[in-house]
Amino acid sequence: AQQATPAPGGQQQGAKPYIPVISKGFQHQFWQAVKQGAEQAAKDYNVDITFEGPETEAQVDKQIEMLQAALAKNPAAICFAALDSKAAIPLLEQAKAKNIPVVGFDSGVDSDIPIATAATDNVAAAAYAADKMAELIGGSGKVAVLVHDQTSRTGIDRRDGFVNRIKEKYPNIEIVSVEYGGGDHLKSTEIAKAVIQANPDLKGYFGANEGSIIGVLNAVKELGMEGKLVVIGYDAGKQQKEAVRSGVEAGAITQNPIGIGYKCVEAAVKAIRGESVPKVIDTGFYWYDKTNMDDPKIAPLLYD
Amino acid sequence: MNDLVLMEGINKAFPGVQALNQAHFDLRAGEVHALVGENGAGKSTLMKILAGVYSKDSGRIVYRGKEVEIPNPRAAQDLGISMIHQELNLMPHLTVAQNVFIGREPRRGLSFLLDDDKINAQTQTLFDAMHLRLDPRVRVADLTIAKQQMVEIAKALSFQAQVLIMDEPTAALTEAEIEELFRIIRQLRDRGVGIVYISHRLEELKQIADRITVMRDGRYVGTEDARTVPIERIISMMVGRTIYESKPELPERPSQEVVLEVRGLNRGNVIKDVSFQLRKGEILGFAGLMGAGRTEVARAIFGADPIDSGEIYVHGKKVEIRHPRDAVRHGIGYLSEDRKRFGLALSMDVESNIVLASFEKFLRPLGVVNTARTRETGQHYVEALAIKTPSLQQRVKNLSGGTQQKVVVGKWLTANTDILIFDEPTRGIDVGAKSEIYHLLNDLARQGKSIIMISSELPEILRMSHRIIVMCEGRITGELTAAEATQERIMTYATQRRVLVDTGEAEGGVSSAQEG
Amino acid sequence: MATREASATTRLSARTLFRSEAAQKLLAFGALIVIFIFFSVVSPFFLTRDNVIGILLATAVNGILALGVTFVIITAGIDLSVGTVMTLSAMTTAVAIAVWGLPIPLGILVGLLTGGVAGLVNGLVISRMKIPPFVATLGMMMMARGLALVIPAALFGSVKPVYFTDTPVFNQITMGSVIGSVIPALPVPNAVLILFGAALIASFILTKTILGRYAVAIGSNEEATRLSGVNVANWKTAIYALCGLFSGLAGVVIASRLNSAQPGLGAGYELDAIAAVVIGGTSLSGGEGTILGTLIGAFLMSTLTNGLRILGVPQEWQMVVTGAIVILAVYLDILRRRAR
Amino acid sequence: MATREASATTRLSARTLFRSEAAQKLLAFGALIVIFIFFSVVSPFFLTRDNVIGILLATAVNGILALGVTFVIITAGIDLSVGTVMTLSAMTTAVAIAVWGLPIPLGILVGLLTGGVAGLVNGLVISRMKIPPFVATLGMMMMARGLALVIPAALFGSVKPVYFTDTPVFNQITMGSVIGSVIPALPVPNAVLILFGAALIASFILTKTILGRYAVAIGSNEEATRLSGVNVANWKTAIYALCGLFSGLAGVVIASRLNSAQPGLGAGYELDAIAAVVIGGTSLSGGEGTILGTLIGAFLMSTLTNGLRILGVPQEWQMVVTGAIVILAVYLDILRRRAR
Ligand SMILES: Nc1ncnc2c1ncn2[C@@H]1O[C@H](COP(=O)(O)OP(=O)(O)OP(=O)(O)O)[C@@H](O)[C@H]1O
Ligand SMILES: Nc1ncnc2c1ncn2[C@@H]1O[C@H](COP(=O)(O)OP(=O)(O)OP(=O)(O)O)[C@@H](O)[C@H]1O
Ligand SMILES: [Mg+2]
Ligand SMILES: [Mg+2]
Repeated sequence: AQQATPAPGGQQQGAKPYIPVISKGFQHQFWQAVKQGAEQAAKDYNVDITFEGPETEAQVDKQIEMLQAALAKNPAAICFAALDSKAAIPLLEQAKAKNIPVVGFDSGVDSDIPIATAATDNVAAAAYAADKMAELIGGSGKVAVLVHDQTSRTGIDRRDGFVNRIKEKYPNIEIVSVEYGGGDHLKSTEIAKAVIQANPDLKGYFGANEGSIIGVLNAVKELGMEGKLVVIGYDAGKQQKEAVRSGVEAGAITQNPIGIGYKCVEAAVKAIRGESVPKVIDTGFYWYDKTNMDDPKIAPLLYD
Repeated sequence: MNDLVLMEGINKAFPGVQALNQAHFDLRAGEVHALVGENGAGKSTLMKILAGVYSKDSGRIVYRGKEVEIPNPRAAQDLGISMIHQELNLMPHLTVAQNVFIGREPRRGLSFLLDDDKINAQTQTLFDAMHLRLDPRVRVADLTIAKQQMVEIAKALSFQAQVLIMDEPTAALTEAEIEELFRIIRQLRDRGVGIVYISHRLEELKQIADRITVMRDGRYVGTEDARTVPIERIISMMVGRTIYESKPELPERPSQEVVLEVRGLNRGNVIKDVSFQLRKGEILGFAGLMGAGRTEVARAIFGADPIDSGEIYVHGKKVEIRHPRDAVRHGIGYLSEDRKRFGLALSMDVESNIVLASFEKFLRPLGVVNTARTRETGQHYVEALAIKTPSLQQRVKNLSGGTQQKVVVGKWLTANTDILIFDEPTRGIDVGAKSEIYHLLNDLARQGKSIIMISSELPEILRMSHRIIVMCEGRITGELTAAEATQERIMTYATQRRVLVDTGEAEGGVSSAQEG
Repeated sequence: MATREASATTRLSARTLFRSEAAQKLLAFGALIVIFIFFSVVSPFFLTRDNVIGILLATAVNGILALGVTFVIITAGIDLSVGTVMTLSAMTTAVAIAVWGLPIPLGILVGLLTGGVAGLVNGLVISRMKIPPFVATLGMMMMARGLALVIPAALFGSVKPVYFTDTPVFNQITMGSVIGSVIPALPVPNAVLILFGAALIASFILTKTILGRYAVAIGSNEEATRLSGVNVANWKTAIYALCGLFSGLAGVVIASRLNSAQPGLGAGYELDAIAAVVIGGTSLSGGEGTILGTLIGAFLMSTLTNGLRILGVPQEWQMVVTGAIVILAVYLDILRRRAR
Repeated sequence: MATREASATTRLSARTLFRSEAAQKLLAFGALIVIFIFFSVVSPFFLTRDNVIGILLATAVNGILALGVTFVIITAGIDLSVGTVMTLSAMTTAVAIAVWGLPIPLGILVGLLTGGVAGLVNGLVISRMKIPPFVATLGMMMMARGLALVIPAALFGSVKPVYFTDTPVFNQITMGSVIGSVIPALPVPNAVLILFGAALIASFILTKTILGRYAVAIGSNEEATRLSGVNVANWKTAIYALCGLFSGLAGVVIASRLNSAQPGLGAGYELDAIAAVVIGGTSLSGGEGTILGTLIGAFLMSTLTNGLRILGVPQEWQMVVTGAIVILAVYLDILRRRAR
C-alpha cells in the first residue's frame, strides 16, 4: 500500500469509464439476469463493463484471480459479489489504496471498503420460504431441502435461512433431508427422486435455486406426485414459472437480479462521479405464486 | 561335486501350459554350462526362476549347499546370481552408465544423492576391460540393438556375480563381438564363476561350453560333455528324434520377371542410395552386420518409415508407398524382426492375428465380420503351417517364439501378398522350427512368391538364397549369386563398419585395463 | 507394457481352472447383486418398483456415455470430452428443434451429428496431429463446454437454457413408456430402452464388426496393427467419432429428459463414465473389454448413489464411500482375473 | 510402447543435427514468449508490473500441483487426486491452526503430511493392489473431496470454510513480500518464491537423487527396472507420496492465500495441473520430463487465462480458446521434438 495513488480510473481522457463486474458465476440464469441489468445500466450511463464469474460458486480462488486481473486494468470502479468476502479483503484493500471504488452486490462483503452494496437478504428470503412452507403443509410433517451448493454463500444462507426458521418456529415440522445437487438439473432430479422414494410421507420440498427446484419438479413429475407435495422454489426461469402457473409448484422466492445488476453499476457510476450513494441498496425479495406472478410489480423480476 | 547351484524337481505352470515338469539343472563353479532345447522347452522359464523373476510352483533350489528361496530379482542379486535376459531389458531414456548401475547407484553424501561422475567412470572402466567402444553418457535409446546388447552384457558382468546366466546373448552380435564375449566368458570361468549359456546357435557351443544340458517340453532330458558329444546327438535329444540337416537344397532358378525394383532409396544417413531388383520366385538374401540398414530398407519399402527420396516399382509400375497399407495393397508383406513389438496383437487370439491384415476380405454388409470364414481360414493355416496351438482361440502371447513366427507367416499368406520380406525369420528359433521355416520359404518361392530374406546368420543366407545382397552402413556394398557366394566374400563386403569391441589387432585405442 | 505382460504371466497359471466366460460375467455381476441385496435389507424403500425403475432411468445418460468410452478405452485411449460434448449436442438439438423449428427426428440427427463431429475432431487431432488422447480430449472438453455456452449467448444475447416448449412429444421420447402402455404395471421409461438398445448396438459393433476388431487390435498392439496394413489413423478416427455419436445420443436423451438444454451441465460426467467402464472390467491399457461389463459398471454406480441417498447417508460421506467402492470394485475385478 | 519406440527409432537420425538441450528449452519458452508479446501488444494493461506479478501469483497453486504431478507422469502414471487432496490439506492445516490452535509451523506440517499420507495411500493402492493409477487416484479424488467436507461437518455441524482470523501472520506467509521489503519497487508476494523454491527442490530431486532416477527408469521401462533388482513397488509408492506432499504444500499455500480453507474447492484442478505438465513437454507415456518445462507450462496457462481476461474476451470464448491452445501448445512441442 505504499505506492503512489493514481487518479481514480487512471485512463486516457475521453474514454468511457471502465467497470469490471465480478460475479459469483456466469453460467446460471440468475447471474445472466444480473448481467443483463448491469449491461442495461452500462448503456444508460455510458460506461464500459465486463462481466465474469467462476464456473462454480466453490471456486473462491478463481474469483480472486479475476479480481486481481480486473485491478490490473486500473478500472474506474469495481462491482464485486464476493464468494468469500474475507478471502478477498487484501485485494479490496489494494483497490482502496488505488482509490478505486468498490460496490458490492448480491451478498455483503464483511468490510467497510465497499462504498455500497446492492443485495438481497438471502437468509430472510429463505426464512420467508420456510414460513410459506409451514403455512401450506399445515404446520406439521416432513419436508426436504435441496440446495445447489454446500459451500457457497448463497447456498449456505438459503439453507440456513430455511432450516433455522423451521427449527425455531415450527417444532412439528421435521426436515428429513438436506442435499446438494450442484445446480446440475440431472443430478438434482436424481437426488430429489431418491429422497421422495425414501420418505413416502414427505409433505413439502424446498429447492434453493433454479437448478435445484427444477430437479425437484422433474422428480415430482417422474414419480407422478404432482399436487401431492408442496413444492417451493427460488429464483425464476421458464420451467419454474410454468410449474407455478400450473400449480405444481406452490410458489417461489424471487430476487431482483436485473435490479441487482443495474443498481450496482449505477452505484459505481455515481461513486466515480463523486455523487453520494447509500451504503445499503436493498434490492428486495418477493414471494410469487400463480395469483401474483403477472402483477406488473412482480412480472419484470421473473426472468425466463 | 562342487555344485554351485542345484535345481531339482522344479514345476511351473502357465495357463494351459506346464512350462516346467520336474525340471533339473545343476551348475558347477568354473564351468560354462549350456542349456539347449527347442522353443518353448522351458529354458528361459527355468532360469527366470533361478533369477527370481518367476516363482516356482514346487521343487527346490540349492545354492552353495544351502536350500534357498529366491522371491525377487533383488534376492537373486544378493546371492550373486545375475541374468542377461533374452529380451533386452534396458531403460531407453537413461544413459548407458545409468542403465548399468540401475539399482546400485553409488551414493554421495546423504545416502540418496546420485554420483553420475562416478558411475560414468566405473562404466568406462568396465567397457575398457571388455575392449568395448561406447560412451557411457549417451542415452540407450540412441544405440543400435547390438550396442544395447553389449550394454546388457556389461551390466550383468558388473555385478561380479558368482552365477551368470546368459539367455541368447549373441543373437545380435558380430563374429568379432562374439569372440570378445567368449574371451570374457572364459576369463570369468577361470575365475570360478558358473555360467549358464542358452543359445540356439549350436555351433557356438563347441567353442564355449563345458557341459550341455538338453531340455524338452519342460523336462530334463540329459547332460553331456560338450567336447565329446556330437552335435547330431544334441539335436536328436532336443527334438526327441533324429533329424539330419538336409543338404542345402538350392531352389530352382527363378524366372527373370522383375516383380520389385527399388531405385535410389535414401533416408537420412541410414539408407544411402539403395537400388536392387527382386525377381519372381526368387529368394533374395540380405546379408550384413547388425545395423547395416537392412531393416531400415525393408521398413522403407514397406512404408513403415518415411523416405527422403527413391522410387519403387512393383511389376514394372511405379508405385507410391507412404503407409504399410499401400504396400499391402501392392502385395508386399513384411515380417518384422521383432515379432512381439511389431508383428502380433499379443492379447488377441490366433485366428484374429491370422486375419489381421485381411479383415476387409471377410466382410459382410455393414462391416460385419464373417466369422465362419475367418475361422475356416485360421484353421486352414494352422494346419498348413503346422502351427502348434491348442485352439484358434488361444491368445498368441501364450505361444512359443517359433509358433508365433508361423502365425505371422499365416497372416501374410492370408493377405495374399506375393512379395514377402522376412526380417530375421529364424531369430531365436530352435533348429526344428528353423528347418520348418526353411521349407516354408522354399515352398513359397516355388509357388511363385518373391522373397527378401534378411538374416544375420551367414549359413542360413548361403543355404537359402538365389542371390545375396550385402549391406554395410546403409549402402549396398556387394551382390553375389548363390554360386559365387561364400562366407568370406560376404564378410569382406559386410565388414566396413567399425566393430564395437577393440579386436586384438585394432591399434591403440584402449589398453586392456583388466586386472583380475 | 512390460508390467502388463508380466502380471499377465503371473496370473495365467490358474486361468485354466476357471475358463468359462459366463462364470466370469456372473462374478462381475456379483458385486452389483451384493450391493443390491445390501440396500434391500437395510432400507425398505430401496427395492420398490418405482425405485428400481428410477435406478434404471438414472443409469441412462451415464450408461450411454460409458458405452462410447468403452470403445475408446479398448484402443488404449481415453475421452475426457464426453460430458461436455453431450451438453453441446443437447444444445444443438434444442436449437434445431426449438429455435429453428426443425422436425424432431431431424433435430435428433443434428444432436447425434454434433457429437459425431466433435468425436471426429478428437479422432483427427489424435491420429493426424499425434496428440495424446488425454490432451486432445481435454482440449475438446474445454472447447465443447465453451461452445455450449457460446451458442445461446450468440442466439439470445445471454447464456440460458433452451426449452422444448412447443414440442411436448420430445420429452416423451425418453419419459414416455412404450412398455408401460403394454404392461401398465411396468412403466419403464423409454430412456431405459434407449440405453439397452444402444448397448445392443454397441455390443454388436464391438464383437461382430470390423470396427470392433480393429479397436481391440489397436489396443492390443497399435504398431503391429499398422504394420499389418491397417489404416490405423482412420480407424482410430472412426472410433472416436463413434464415441462422439454416443455422446450425441446422451445429449439427446438428457435434453429430452430435462425437456430443455442446460448449457452449464456436463463437467465431471466424463470421470463417471470412465469409472463405469473400468469397473466393468475394461482395461485402461487397452486390448480388452466388454459392453456387458460397462453396463454392469454403470448400474453399479447408479445403484450405489441411489442406495446411499435412500439410506440418507450424508452427502460428504457418500463421496467417500463412492471413491472407496470404485477402487474396491476394480480390485475385485483384478482378483477375479488373477483367479481365472 | 511399440509406437513410442518405433518413432524413437525413426526420429533418431535427425536428432544429432539438433542436439542442444538449451535450444530446445528456448523453443518451449518460445510459445510462452509469443503469447506474452501478443497480449502486451493488444492490451496496455497486460505488461504492467502489477499484472505480471498477478500472473506469477496466479501460477503458484497450479504450479505447485503440477510439480508433483510431473514425477508421477514421468513414471507413466497419473494423479487425478491432487486438486481435492490440496483442499483436504488446506482443511487440516486450518483445523490445526485455527481450531486446535497449534503453532503455524506445526499446522503447516499437518497440511504437508495430510497430502503425503493421501499420496502414500495412492501409491500403496497402485503398487500393492495393482490398481491402475487412473482408477486409484480417481477414487482418492472422490474420497478426499468428501473428507474435506466431512471435517468441518464433524467439527461445526455444518460444512463451512475455516478462517485464520486469529493468526494474521499466516496470510503473510504467501501474501507478504520478502522481496518487496528489500526492493520496494518489486512487491513480489512470497507465494511466488515458494513456487520457485518448490521447483528448485523438485528439480533437484528429479535430476540429482535416486528417487528421480528411479522415476525415469520406471517410466522408461518398468519391467526392466524391476528385473534390475529395484523395488519398483516401494519407489512408486514414494513417488506418489512425494506428489501428495506437493499437493499438501499447495493446500497450505491456497489456505494462506485465501486466509481460509474452502472445503468445496479443488474439483477440476487436477486437469489444469496435468495440462501444465504436458504442455511443458513431459510425455504421458513416461520416461521423460523436466521441472523447467512444467513451470513454463503452468505459466503459459495462467498467462493465457489472465491475458484473455484482460482483453475482456467473453468467458465462454475464453474456454474455447484455452482448449484450442492446450492442444496447440502440445502440438508445437511434438513438432519441436520431431524436428530435433
Ligand atoms: N509369461 C508366460 N505366460 C504364459 N506362458 C508362458 C510364459 N512364458 C513362457 N510360457 C510358456 O512356457 C513354455 C516355456 O517357455 P520358455 O520361454 O521358457 O521357453 P524357452 O525354452 O526359453 O524357448 P525359446 O527358445 O523360444 O526362448 C512355453 O510353452 C511358453 O509358451
Ligand atoms: N533401435 C534402434 N535405435 C536406434 N538406432 C537404431 C536402432 N535400430 C537401428 N538403428 C540405426 O539404424 C541403422 C540401420 O539399422 P537396421 O536395424 O536397419 O540394421 P539391420 O541391418 O537391419 O540390422 P539388424 O540386424 O539390427 O536388423 C543403424 O545405423 C542403427 O544406428
Ligand atoms: Mg527363451
Ligand atoms: Mg534388422
